[in-house]
Amino acid sequence: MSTSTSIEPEVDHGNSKKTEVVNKFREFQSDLDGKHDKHERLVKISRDVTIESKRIIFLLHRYREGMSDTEKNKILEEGNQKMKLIQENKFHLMAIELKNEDPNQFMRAVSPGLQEYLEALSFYHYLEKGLLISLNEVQNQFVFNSSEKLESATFKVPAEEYLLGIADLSGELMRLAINNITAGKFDLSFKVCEFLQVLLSSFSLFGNTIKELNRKMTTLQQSLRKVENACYTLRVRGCEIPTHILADVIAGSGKISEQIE
Amino acid sequence: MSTSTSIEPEVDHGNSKKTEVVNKFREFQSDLDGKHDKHERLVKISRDVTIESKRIIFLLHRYREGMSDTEKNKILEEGNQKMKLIQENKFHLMAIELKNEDPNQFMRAVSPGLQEYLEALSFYHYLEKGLLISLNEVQNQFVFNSSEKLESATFKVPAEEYLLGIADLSGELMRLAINNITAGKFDLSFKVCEFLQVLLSSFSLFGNTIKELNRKMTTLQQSLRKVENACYTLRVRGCEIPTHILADVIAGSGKISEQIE
Amino acid sequence: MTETITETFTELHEFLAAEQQLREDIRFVVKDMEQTTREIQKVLQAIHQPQGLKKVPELCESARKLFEAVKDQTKNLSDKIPVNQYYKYHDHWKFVFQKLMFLAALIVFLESENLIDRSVAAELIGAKVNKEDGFHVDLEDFLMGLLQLASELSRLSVNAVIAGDYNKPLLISAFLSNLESGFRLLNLKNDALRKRFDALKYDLKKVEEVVYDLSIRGLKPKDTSVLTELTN
Amino acid sequence: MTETITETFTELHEFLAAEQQLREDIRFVVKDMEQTTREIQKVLQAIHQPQGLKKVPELCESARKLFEAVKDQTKNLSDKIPVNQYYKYHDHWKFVFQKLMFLAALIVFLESENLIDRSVAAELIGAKVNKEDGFHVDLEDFLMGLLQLASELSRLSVNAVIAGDYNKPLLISAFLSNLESGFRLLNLKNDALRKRFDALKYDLKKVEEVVYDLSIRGLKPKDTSVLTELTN
Amino acid sequence: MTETITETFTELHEFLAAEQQLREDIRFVVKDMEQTTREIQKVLQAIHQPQGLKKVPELCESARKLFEAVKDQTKNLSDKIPVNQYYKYHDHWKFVFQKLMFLAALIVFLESENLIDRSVAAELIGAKVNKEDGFHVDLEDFLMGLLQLASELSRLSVNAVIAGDYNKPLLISAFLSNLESGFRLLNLKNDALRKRFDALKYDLKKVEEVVYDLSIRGLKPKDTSVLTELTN
Amino acid sequence: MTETITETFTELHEFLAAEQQLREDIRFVVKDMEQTTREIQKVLQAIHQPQGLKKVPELCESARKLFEAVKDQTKNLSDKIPVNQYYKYHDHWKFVFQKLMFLAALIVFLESENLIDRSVAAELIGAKVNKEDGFHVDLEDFLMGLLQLASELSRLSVNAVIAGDYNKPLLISAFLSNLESGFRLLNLKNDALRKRFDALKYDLKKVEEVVYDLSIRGLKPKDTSVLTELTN
Amino acid sequence: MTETITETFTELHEFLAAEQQLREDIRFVVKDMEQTTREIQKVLQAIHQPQGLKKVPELCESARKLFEAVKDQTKNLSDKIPVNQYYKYHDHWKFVFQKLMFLAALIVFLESENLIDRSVAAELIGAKVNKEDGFHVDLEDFLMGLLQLASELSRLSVNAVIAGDYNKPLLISAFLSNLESGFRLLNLKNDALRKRFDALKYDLKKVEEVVYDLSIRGLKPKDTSVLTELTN
Amino acid sequence: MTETITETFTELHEFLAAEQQLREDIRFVVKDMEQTTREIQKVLQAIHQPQGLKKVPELCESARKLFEAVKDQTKNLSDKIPVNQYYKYHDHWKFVFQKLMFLAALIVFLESENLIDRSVAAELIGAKVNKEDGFHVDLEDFLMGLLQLASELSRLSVNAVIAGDYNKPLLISAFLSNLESGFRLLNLKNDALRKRFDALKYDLKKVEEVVYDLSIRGLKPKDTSVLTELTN
Ligand SMILES: [Mn+2]
Ligand SMILES: [Mn+2]
Repeated sequence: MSTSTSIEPEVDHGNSKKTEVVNKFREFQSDLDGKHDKHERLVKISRDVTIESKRIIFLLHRYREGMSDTEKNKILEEGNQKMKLIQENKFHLMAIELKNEDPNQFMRAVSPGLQEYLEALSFYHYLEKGLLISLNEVQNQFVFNSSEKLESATFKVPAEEYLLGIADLSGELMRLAINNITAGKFDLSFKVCEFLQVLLSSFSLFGNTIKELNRKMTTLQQSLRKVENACYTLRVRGCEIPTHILADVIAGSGKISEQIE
Repeated sequence: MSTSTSIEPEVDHGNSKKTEVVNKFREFQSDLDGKHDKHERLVKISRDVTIESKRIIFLLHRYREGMSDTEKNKILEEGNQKMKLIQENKFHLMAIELKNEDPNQFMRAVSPGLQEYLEALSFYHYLEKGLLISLNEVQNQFVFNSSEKLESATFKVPAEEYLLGIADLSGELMRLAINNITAGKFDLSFKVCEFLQVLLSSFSLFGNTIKELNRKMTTLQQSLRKVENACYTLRVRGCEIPTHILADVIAGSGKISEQIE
Repeated sequence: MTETITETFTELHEFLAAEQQLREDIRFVVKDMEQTTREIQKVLQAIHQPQGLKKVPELCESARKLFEAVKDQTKNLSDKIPVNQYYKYHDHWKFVFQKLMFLAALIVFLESENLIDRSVAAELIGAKVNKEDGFHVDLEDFLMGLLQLASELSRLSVNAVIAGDYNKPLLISAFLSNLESGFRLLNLKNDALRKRFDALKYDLKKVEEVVYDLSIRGLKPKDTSVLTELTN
Repeated sequence: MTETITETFTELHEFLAAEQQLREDIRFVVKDMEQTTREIQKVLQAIHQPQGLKKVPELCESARKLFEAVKDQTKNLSDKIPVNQYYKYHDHWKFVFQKLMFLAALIVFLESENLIDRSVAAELIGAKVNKEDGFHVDLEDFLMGLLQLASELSRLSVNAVIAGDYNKPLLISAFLSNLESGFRLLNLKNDALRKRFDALKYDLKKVEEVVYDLSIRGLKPKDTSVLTELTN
Repeated sequence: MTETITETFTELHEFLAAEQQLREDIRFVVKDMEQTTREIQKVLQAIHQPQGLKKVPELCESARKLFEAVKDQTKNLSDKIPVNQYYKYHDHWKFVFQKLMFLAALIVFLESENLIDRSVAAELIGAKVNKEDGFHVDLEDFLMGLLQLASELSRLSVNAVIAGDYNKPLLISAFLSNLESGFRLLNLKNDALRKRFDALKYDLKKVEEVVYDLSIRGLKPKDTSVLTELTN
Repeated sequence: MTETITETFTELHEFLAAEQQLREDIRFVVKDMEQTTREIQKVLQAIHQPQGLKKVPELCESARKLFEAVKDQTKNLSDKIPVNQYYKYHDHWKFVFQKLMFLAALIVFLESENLIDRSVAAELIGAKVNKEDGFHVDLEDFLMGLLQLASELSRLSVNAVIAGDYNKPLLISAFLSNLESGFRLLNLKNDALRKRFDALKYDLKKVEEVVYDLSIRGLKPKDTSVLTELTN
Repeated sequence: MTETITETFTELHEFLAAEQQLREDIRFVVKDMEQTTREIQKVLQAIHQPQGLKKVPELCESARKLFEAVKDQTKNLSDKIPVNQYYKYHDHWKFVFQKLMFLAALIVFLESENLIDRSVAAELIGAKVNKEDGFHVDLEDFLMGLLQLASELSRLSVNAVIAGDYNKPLLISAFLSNLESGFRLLNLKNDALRKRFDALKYDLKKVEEVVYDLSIRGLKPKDTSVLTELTN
Repeated sequence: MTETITETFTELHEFLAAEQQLREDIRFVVKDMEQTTREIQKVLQAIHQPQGLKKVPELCESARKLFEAVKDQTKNLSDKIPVNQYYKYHDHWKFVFQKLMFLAALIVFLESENLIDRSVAAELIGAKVNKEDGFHVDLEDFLMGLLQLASELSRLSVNAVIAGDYNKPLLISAFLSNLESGFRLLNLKNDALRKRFDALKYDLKKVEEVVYDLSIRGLKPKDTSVLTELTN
């Protein structure tokens, strides 16, 4: 949006009060516009990051318990490639935009994409190692060396953003568990269940330090409840027959007669 | 409302867990009921006080600028009588109910009536002396000596309640000003206007100390604006003709011809 | 005129400023208390984890140690409150006290499967039962704690099954059923309590469904004589 | 697994706790600032009173003295804020800064009938205009202060008439009309500003009605040449 | 079992369907009534125009003719409402009745400068005053109509002066002053009424200002004996 | 003029005051009714306990005794309501009537597995079915009671299985299925009813899942002839 | 001047009145459509009853007959909508069209176990697929219908087991799994659709549990070749 | 089966994506339009300034030039909207069209003191009056523009008096009175319009008060023959 349209005829009129006021405001205008333009550019980058990150998450959801290592690595590799592209093409730019700025001033623009990316990154990390990625490990990804076109820059990931991204991870893990159950894969959901339980109780140490976190905690709790309920169902159902037979059942042999009950 | 209806048969059953639990709750019940009953009694007294205080305010609104002293005193005397009755018949009882209690526990019951009374009392005081009644002057009214039926007691008026009552006063003063203008009496409104201006700027020293006060401040502001606008109108109109002629006009001589404009 | 008003208000202003300062101080202590409470909660959250129910004694012990810290905080707090002004500032510690009552009741349930005594709960945080005796726990806050316990136990019945403990849900079901009977005796005027009591009904229903799932699969422990006794 | 997570979170917890402490400290200084601001406001409120406009010089002087205290408070505040974190904590002093900008602009208008310079306003509270130069005043907060000024002057135009000053409303009308033209130049993205700008339109309308009342009664000062100049 | 339940519900279905049909029918009649009401209002609006007050008799006559149509519509409506169910459907005609009460009261004021009798108003639209006697006008709706009249008359006092009629404002002022005293007697619990009553005070103030304007210019008719009588 | 207006308003004042007193009186009686209703509910809650279904006859008897008290209260209430004004004050007793309808329907279902007759339900609380015959139960309140019954029976189907009664869920499933077909016939315009009807679908689904659990485990009683009959 | 303005507005009045009449007419037709839709739904509800699945052909036939009536209603409706104004009035028939899409898809699934074609669905109610070809079904309404189908089939899988049909759940499971994959392809911006899509996942999970129950009991039909094909 | 379903959904996906792109494009054009609209408004605001009414011809000319730019933007917009889908995306340009209608009507009033023709207004922005003829202006948006005009003229009547033009208020009064009569003819169902119409009543009242002020002071131009004609 161009904002330079309002060139005023009043300037010429001489030194009346009105001209004085208008001149002051003309100055304000350029200040405001500069800020807004940077904000808009960051919003655009952030939006792109969001879309790409969502795609990565979507991709990672293809994982199923019991896949061959080759299959699993293929998925992880694909995710990794995409994350690298985001780093190079988006976050590097973002870091340059924020050089010499108070990054907090633009956090509202940056935040949505950043959090979504952290969600994707931690999801990837969980699938790869079954662990929670640490803030340090995250931070390592945000140091950019100079390249042909771009100068070097560093973007410091705020702890709050890291926590908010991790809070969103719970939703994806819940979905992962449910999808695997739906596909007849049960063990993963028990692991996810415990992971989320530990995560929730770790989060519970923070009080109302971060406003946004409160809302997300409710979501985390709900996600955990869903996984707990799913695990419960599996356990209750699973208990109807001895586990070694259950394994057969799940393996698809399906040769159990009614008398077992 | 009697709450003693639920006499339980389970008591006899012996020492099962259920009986234990029920017995504990029976104890709770009597605690809760005791508190609720006192609360209800106080609500009733408070409601009576509210009604009576509203009547006093209504009565005091009969005052018109320029009344003879006899007329004015008649109104004030009638208000004073009614306030005495409230003191003797209501607040004394209230003070006894709250002896040995934390009065704050029942403030929600007491508050509406108390504030309305303080509003009436301060309105009366303004009409009598043109001044704001102080908390000390108020407090003096709430020390009760023992009477035939009632023991002595003191009720300490909390500063917050005093302020909230005073805040309501502004609404009545606004009405007083408007009513007088409507009746062709103009001077009072200028006095009220200044009184409210000082009152508002005095209140402005408190920040958000008292939650309820915020809402009332908005009302006070609005009342003041109404009085200011009324005074403005009087002034603008009054300026159309020289004041000595205006005096004639208002005195009813009405012999001004059109050429004055 | 201006002067009288200004005088009156200056005096009041000092008074209120002092009060404001007191509120700040209270908030400060309560914040500490909230932090300890969160830590206790974190400890006890572990009962929901796969190995949690087996570690109940250790968990309760850790929690009880943290309650010692709470006692000091309660002392701090009560020192600040002027006589007869408990209810003026009650809102500040109301919610943390409810949470503490809940946690105390949870410990007692986990240790003994009994409903906690009001006096035991008060003692655990270093407060009194009756206001006459000093800084006390408001009865409605204690009751709110019990209702929070119901939700926690409802969730526990699910996680107990996951952990393979089929007995716990039956105990919980009986416990909640008794609790519900107890609450029904009360003529609740407090809106928050009444709403929370509605939630208790759902908590109970949830546990009943767990017991149902177990019984329809023959997983319900045979010897239910204990339970019949529990609910009669 | 549990351990890694717990470790990570303990570290973060400490980090956030420190931040939380900083916020507490900021709140503390800001509270002081708010109190001084309320006092300045109380002083300047007097312009609306019957004798107020005659005491403008004294009132402005008293107000300016109080601004000295604000300078110290700004210093205190700026000492606490780490480099490049102004906007992380901006919300804490945003509103009090807006109010101070308004009061500064009011003083300048009362003294000289001019629009305050951004640099003059910043200096009055001991801050900078540009973030590069140190602890500064956000431009949008300065603008918000100007919009608050519009409401105050609109009310003043009424009270000036009550006090018999028929010139003030004309000056205010011209001033607000210029201010409105100024604001129309801006492409406001900030929602709060945009809303407040709508209020400016009403403030202006109100003053126009006051001028109308004066002119229809022949009370408008004859020599309006000054004014014509003012608005052109 | 199925059959009995089905039977029961078939019966209930018919019952509910009839009720819904009734609501449709009511809405239909009320719509007609609203149309006529708008037409009456349009006719009476003319009193505000320069030549309006001179045509009062004709305007009132036209309006009264339209009220004849309202009577039929009320008849239609009341025929539809079963005994005992006035208040079940009251919301449908509440607002149009209020407007009609206002218009009836306006006609009576224009013709005779008196407050309309409740019975006269009811009769004009073909309804009763008391529920016992048949389809009636709810008291609060009648009162709301009177409050709407106050606003209309306040506007009329302004337009009367424009049209050169300096007597009307005095009549209106006395009338509204009496009306206000009347309303003061009522202990209004109904929120809508109470709010509208506040507006009455401002309507009255406006008229008083008009009278004041007339009197300072010596435009107030000399012979005020009529008025003195009116307000005593 | 003044006098007539004052007279008119004095009369109106008395009228309005009487109405407000009436509302107070109604509120008082309804409060009693609510207390009795809570007691009936407490008695019938026992059906969910392990031994509850075996004690149905005693429980129903106790509940029926309490309904005698309700009859007196209904009498009290109806004595207060003027002819033609049932719906003016309906909101006051609406919710307690709905709850009573539910409890009456629950008793009849427990005793006979049948849907309660509207006339039987009305009689139990001492009211009429049709407005024409006197103080009646509004049809929509009766329907709301039935929908509350559905939720209660859904919960009962779970507890019946726990108590080892595998027949009850089938009966309940058939009953709710019929109830749902019945409600489908109605074209519900009432928002509250429509929402509650959505809940019925979930209640039914829950019971179907219980029956499913029984049938997949061969626990469904073989002789389903009764049921086939029930649902055809 | 008056005359021209009046003329202009008289014209506008007619225009708006016609539009309102049109809305009334639309509402009228849509009401009919809703009634027929309820009847179709009632017919198809029978599939959940013990003997229901055996009567699928008859039920579908009855339902299809009722769809003939819908066609007429759609014709009626589309005749009323002026060219270019489908979306001006879309809200009126949106919900009933969604329900009809659901019912059409249910019939096709019951008859052929296939996902209905958008064109077939549109044809069943006498509408077009594309806006270009005439009165059409909005794509989002079609999708909403499919999501409603998922819930219905989830419930059907439970009742099929009760009725002894162990094949149906497998078919439903494969069908819903494919449907879910399909929806995943869409980037849903519409809030209502997205919410409903979340529900689909749970519907699918429920069906999977039924299939799981069957398989552990060896009740899953041996010849799963059909299914393998279905999901590939 | 899977493949067909996937195919179907891939197609649907593209369809939905295209729709979202279209919305983005529309938003983009509308943003431009809003910018031009703000500029027109800025130009016309000058009429309220002391010398404003004398510069009407120049101001209108400048404004009309900017309308040329609007025409291009309308063209851009209309090119994007597929046949039949005006109302699917109407919300995007609704508000800016209302504002443009207001500005067009203001120009026409200033130039000729007449109500703008709907066709003239549509033409000014390069749109059609009737849907049948292409991209049009919705009637309700045109009406909303007229109501915004009323507020602007009400303010103008005040500023005209300040500028010494005593004729303008009379013209405006007659114009608004006619406008009000016109609107009374309409049976407004649209909530936003109805609310805004209430504001018109206040705008008119305000202007009447200005005329009142003029007439009571003998400032009303003697030769009112023009006006009598205008309002008859
Ligand atoms: Mn996510
Ligand atoms: Mn009051």
